[in-house]
Amino acid sequence: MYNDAILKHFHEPSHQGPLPQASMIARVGSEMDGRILEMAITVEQDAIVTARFKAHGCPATIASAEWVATYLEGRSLQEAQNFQSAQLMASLQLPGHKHYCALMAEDLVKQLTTYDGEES
Amino acid sequence: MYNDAILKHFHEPSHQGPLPQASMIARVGSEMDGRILEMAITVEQDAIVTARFKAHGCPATIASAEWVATYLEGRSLQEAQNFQSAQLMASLQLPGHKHYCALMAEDLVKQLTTYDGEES
Amino acid sequence: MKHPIYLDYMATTPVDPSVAEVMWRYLTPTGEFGNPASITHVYGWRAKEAVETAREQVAGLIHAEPNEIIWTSGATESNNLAIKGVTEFFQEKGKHVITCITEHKAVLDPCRYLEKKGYEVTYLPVNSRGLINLEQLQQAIRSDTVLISIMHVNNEIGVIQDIVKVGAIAKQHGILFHVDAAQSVGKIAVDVQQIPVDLMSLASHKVYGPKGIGALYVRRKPRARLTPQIHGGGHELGLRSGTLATHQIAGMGAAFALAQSLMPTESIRLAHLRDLLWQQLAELPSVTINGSLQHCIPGMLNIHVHKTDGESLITALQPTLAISSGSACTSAEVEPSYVLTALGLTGEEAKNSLRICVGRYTTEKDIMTAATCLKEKIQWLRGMSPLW
Amino acid sequence: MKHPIYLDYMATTPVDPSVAEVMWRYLTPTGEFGNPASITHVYGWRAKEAVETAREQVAGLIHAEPNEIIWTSGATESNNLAIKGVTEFFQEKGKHVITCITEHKAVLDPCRYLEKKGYEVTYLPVNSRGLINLEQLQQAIRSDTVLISIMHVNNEIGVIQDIVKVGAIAKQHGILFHVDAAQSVGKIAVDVQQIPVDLMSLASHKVYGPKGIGALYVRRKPRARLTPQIHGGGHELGLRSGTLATHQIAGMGAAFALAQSLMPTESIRLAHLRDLLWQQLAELPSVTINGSLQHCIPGMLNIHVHKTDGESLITALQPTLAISSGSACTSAEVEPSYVLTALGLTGEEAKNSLRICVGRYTTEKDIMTAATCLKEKIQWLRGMSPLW
Ligand SMILES: Cc1ncc(COP(=O)(O)O)c(C=O)c1O
Ligand SMILES: Cc1ncc(COP(=O)(O)O)c(C=O)c1O
Repeated sequence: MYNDAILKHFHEPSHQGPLPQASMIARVGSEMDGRILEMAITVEQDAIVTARFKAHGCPATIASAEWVATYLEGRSLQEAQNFQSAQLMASLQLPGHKHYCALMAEDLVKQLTTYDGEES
Repeated sequence: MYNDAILKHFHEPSHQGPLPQASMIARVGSEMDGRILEMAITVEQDAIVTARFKAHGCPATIASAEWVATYLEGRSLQEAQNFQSAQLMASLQLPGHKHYCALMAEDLVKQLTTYDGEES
Repeated sequence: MKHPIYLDYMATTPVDPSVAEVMWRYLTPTGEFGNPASITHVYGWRAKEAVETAREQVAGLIHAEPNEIIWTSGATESNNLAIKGVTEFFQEKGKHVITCITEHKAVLDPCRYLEKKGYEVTYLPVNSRGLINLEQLQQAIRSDTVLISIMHVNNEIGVIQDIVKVGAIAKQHGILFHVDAAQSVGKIAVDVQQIPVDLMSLASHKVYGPKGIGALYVRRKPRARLTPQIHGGGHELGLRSGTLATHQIAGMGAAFALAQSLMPTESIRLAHLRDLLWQQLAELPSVTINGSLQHCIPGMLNIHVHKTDGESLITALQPTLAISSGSACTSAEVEPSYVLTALGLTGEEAKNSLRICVGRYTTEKDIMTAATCLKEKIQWLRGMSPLW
Repeated sequence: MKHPIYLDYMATTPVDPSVAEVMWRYLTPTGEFGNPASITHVYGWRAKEAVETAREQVAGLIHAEPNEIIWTSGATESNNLAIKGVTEFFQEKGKHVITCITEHKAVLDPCRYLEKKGYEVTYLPVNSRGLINLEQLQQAIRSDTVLISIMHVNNEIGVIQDIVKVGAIAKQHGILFHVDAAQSVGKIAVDVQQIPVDLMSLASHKVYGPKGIGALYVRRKPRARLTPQIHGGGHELGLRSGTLATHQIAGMGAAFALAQSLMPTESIRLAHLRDLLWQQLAELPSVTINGSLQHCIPGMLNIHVHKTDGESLITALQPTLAISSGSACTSAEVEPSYVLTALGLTGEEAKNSLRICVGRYTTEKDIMTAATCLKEKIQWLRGMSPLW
């Protein structure tokens, strides 16, 4: 039984789906683990304009994906780089056994915002 | 939970009490046993006119006393001598663990009807 | 047949109508009928909520923490779980148990079972008032004693043991202390903060809750350790498996909450009714009290009607009064009560005794009817007895 | 919150309103609230009558004799009593037990407990349809085998074991045979005259009766011997002590009688509803059945929704449908079902499975709503999944 914050993000996500014009795409998790988070963003002048996720996993995973996508949109890459899992844990009040969702999200955002010289 | 026959005889006996003019009195059982049956009768011309009992014991004991008193009244001593516990068992439908009441009653009637030369 | 006046509240109590209403909510298709272990839907969540509310209510009545309450199917199972669970857990430590000769069968029979398995059990005697002797308890304690089990209130004579003192002795020796409180909780104040008790058996159907549900209080600090006796799924912190019966638990909770709020007034009222009845019966010659009113819970009266057959008296009373000669039993034949003989009565005297207990639905008018009827039937039986 | 459509009838069922009415009669001060063990008054007699009527009703459904029915607090306790009771009674004869890997925890946990006490337990595997292999059973039998315990119907996949054949093998070797029939009785025909079974666990709350009551069938001819596990007063022929919960027992009796009369029509209706649902779901790609409809009780459907997280699916369905991913459980974390992994599914596949069970109050309209919702949510989740 999840809390309302998680449930709301899970039941009514608005950032799911493909993003054909993506500037960057990152992915964490695996099918074996039972959870995958994929995030695609478009970036204009160092600012994230659009974020779209694909997710497979538990409701907290999907809610986290939605939360992160919302979080990313409108932020600069630098700002986003400072994202920490604790913010997500607090905002969605993730229960202890779901903290891994936030850690996955942190990994994901790191991947996205740590420009490695090549656009993916 | 006793059957109706026993309960009727127990709840509404009409032959209890003393019999001042008794021709004969008999008694079986003891306080230690937890049951005593006492029967007094008046006899006229070899016929039992009145029978009155005193009883201490379980409902089946008291019901048996009442039944026997009713049985005795109006019978000749000879007839009464033939009384057998089975009659009482059948009539009151005494359950197995209450058969001893009928056996006591048989003893009692034997004592009463076996004239020993002296009136008590 | 119009029902007689019920004066057998120690055997069982009716479910309070308000409690029955609570139970009803958790039964039918339109109610909260879910399995409290169903974690994936609202039916399960609501049932679980009800269970936890009830746990708070039951804990509340004895001043325990909710997580110290383990649901069982009744005080019989609670006693079994406590006695067999503790002895099994501590089997390496020792195989000696101390209890009392006037305990309920639900304590004595598990003890007999332990004896068959090589345990030794000391059965403390009681005095004529039904109380154990604390010095004898002290003396009975051995280095291999693992459990002391003493009931709080006796179910036949209502006597209250001094479990605070018993608990202190147990604690002093580091021995676990179990109390069968089936007949005390809800009737007199019970506070596990004040009583050094480790395990306490609770019954619902003696406190106007449903039959078939009970609980075992298991102290957390210091933690009382015991081996579960029913396995399968690990419900109740692993101590008692099996689907939780929501309506039963909710009923027990509601009944305990109600008992808590009514106790101050009810205990006075019931003591008054009992005293009123005794006042009337004391007018008869050779009627005496078994046990002692001084150490007795309110509402309870066990009398010895001298030289007057108990079964006949009960049967004579049947159309008017529902009472018993001792504990509710399972056999057809009337056995003399081992509790009464332990007080020093002979078998015959025990058989000529009545247990009369008033309760929540007993009125003063009932008591007057009962007194009249009792006096009348005692006199009637004595009138036809050769002993009088 | 309006309650979702209940499709978790294997976890528990609501009490049929007519059964709840019966229960109500044995609760309040104006009802027959007596203790069935109170032999001295009409309150007790009426309660006892109700208990014996219910015993006939429960016996009737499985074609047993009333004196072969022992009341317990539920199938968990029945399983414990059977398994621990038989092994304790025959401890001198041998210490080997045979059961099956997909049994309910209420069988497996007592077996684990036995293992700790020095017993050996053989856990038979099952094939992909959930069925045990009778040859493997034959081979598992040893000279010191004292008990075979095989469930009739599995609580997660609904598969029906051939207990007639298992019983024949047990009989041939003179080994006692226990069946956990919690999920079969009342749903499919069970006749102990036809099944060579010695002990059978029965549950009330899977058959529209109350939770917290159950029974153990104990064959009389030839007599199945076992040691009681709850002591105290010698109720139930000495096999199970404790005050009988009249309303619970009367409820179970009424529920069983009702199940008997409804079974012919209900089993057809439920099979139809299940088939209807499956027909709809089969339209989706990569949705498969766990177990086999061929060996399944009516009303039951366990599906594997490939590459689609089970917990998310259940959560997405929550506002509309109440279903579960397996058996009702006691922990917060979703564990993959050991029943499904025993069929050969991986942990992930097991987690992506749903147990859907229709029941007495499910309508065809409910099924249409359920099918639509299931299809929609599966597609929605797959739509946002990187795996699709
Ligand atoms: C097959 C099976 N056995 C035993 C049980 C346990 O029975 P109860 O719920 O009565 O404790 C259940 C259900 O929970 C079950 O499905
Ligand atoms: C003191 C005492 N202990 C235990 C029990 C047994 O409890 P239950 O009736 O819940 O089985 C009773 C009553 O029957 C009792 O009076």
